[in-house]
Amino acid sequence: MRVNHCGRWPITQDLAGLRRHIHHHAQRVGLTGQRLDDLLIAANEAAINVLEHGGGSGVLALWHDEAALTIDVTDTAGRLTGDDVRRELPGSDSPAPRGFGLWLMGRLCDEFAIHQEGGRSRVRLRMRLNPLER
Amino acid sequence: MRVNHCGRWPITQDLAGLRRHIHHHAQRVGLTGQRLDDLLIAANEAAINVLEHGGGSGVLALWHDEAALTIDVTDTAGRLTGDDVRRELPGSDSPAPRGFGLWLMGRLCDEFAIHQEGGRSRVRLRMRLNPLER
Amino acid sequence: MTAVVQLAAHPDDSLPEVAIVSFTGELDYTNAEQLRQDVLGVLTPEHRHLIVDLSELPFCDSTGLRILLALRSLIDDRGGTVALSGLQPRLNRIFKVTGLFQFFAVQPTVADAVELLRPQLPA
Amino acid sequence: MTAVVQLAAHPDDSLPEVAIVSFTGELDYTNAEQLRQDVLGVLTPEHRHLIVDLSELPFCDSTGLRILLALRSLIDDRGGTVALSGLQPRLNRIFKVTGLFQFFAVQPTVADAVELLRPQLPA
Ligand SMILES: Nc1ncnc2c1ncn2[C@@H]1O[C@H](COP(=O)(O)OP(=O)(O)O)[C@@H](O)[C@H]1O
Ligand SMILES: Nc1ncnc2c1ncn2[C@@H]1O[C@H](COP(=O)(O)OP(=O)(O)O)[C@@H](O)[C@H]1O
Repeated sequence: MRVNHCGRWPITQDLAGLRRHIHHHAQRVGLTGQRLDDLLIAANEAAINVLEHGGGSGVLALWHDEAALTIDVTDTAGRLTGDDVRRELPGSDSPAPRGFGLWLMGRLCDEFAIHQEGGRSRVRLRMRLNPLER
Repeated sequence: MRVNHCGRWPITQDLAGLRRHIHHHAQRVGLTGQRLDDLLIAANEAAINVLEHGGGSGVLALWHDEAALTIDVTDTAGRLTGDDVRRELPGSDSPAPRGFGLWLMGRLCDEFAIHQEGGRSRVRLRMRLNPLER
Repeated sequence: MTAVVQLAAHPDDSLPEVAIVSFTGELDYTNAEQLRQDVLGVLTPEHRHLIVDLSELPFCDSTGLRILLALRSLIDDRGGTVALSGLQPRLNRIFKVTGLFQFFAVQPTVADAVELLRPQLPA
Repeated sequence: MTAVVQLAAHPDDSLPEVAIVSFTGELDYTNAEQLRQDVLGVLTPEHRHLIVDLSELPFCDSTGLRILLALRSLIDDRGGTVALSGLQPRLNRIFKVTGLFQFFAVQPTVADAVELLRPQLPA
């Protein structure tokens, strides 16, 4: 399957700009409505985690093939591991002010995987590109 | 928060009967539409895994409090571990005939957790009971 | 056991290359293998295409998906198409979330599925 | 940085116990702390209730939710209610999926939120 690299952007304080890029490319390959919103929310959570916990700098790459759109968010702390994809419900008793980010990535995306290597951690978020949704 | 135990049923070949129980109780506490369907699909996947891979016998328990409805599916093989909640996309290249069950549980439920203890594995599936959805 | 899924064949003499069947019941781990054998029992070597009417199938689990994928692979080897019609909301949901829509021709009704296949059929 | 979220206060002299504010922009990690301080700056000890109009807020991340929860906790200590109005689809989605709806009074418009609070206000 042909892979199409749409872009790589550094993660900076200009999160609004980053979201514009994601929105543009995701829409172009046919993601719309709630699934586009879900990807945007999840990718933003991955990006702010880089700023807050992940060493402060990193890169967001967006690519797709016919089956899926993929966003890879790589940080420079490398502390997130595969185990961090665990999915327990935050804040079902009292309103938990923390812990929504990773949970949202798992809840809103078709794939949520973390890969740790060479002092970096990479969060992978994926949405299927379902022909019927286009 | 008050916990309400709705029922415990052995997992047998009568999956249709088991689904009727789940449907009945989930609907009673306010789960409807797609979220009810999602829970039903996920709980059935957990139950068939008990029959196919999990020692052939087990129990499905359903309970709720004000915040969430919980289904616990416990098998007698005890081979599933916390790591099995990993969430990679099956069948995005060619149609994968296997590996949809665990993936669906994670994709369709608000919480998906596996707990291994004393020769048993327990799959926990949870849906929030959002007052606005009732 | 969950009740057996009833298979009905609806042959159309004007379309000898197309097997048209309907599934009635709830398709799951306990009855999927039986249904697979029943479908293989009605398929003949002439059938290059398969239309499955699912309008009376309110439930299908991952084992059921596996059966449909196996039928698709068989028909694929014959150069044909598997069309599904009448998906209820729960089936629509599981097909959509698993991405399996891309491997089947999904149509509202059997009649739509026949129209879809017609250009591929000998005149 | 993402542009600052603009805070506007809309005091209603007939409702001295209710702070009514609106947020305009995109609320995220980079501007949430500023907004929190801005809101605290307009809240006075008389304000027992808070209405936040979100109709011009197309985006809010988990940091933004945290700010709203902090405001809710402050108002909660005063025995009051935080009402949110005008949620756009993306905010509706994140509130629904996180279950936070249960901690706020969510209303279509500011006027609806005022009506909701009225029974709790001194005559
Ligand atoms: N990129 C990262 N690098 C290191 N630790 C991280 C990273 N992302 C998240 N974490 C850790 O995981 C925890 C949970 O993250 P998250 O679910 O996004 O919620 P929150 O950021 O509100 O704490 C964080 O508090 C942090 O300890
Ligand atoms: N209850 C269980 N006990 C032991 N192994 C299990 C259990 N459930 C699932 N597995 C293992 O995980 C694999 C993936 O399961 P699943 O995603 O449901 O797909 P499938 O059943 O189609 O293989 C199974 O093939 C099996 O090896």
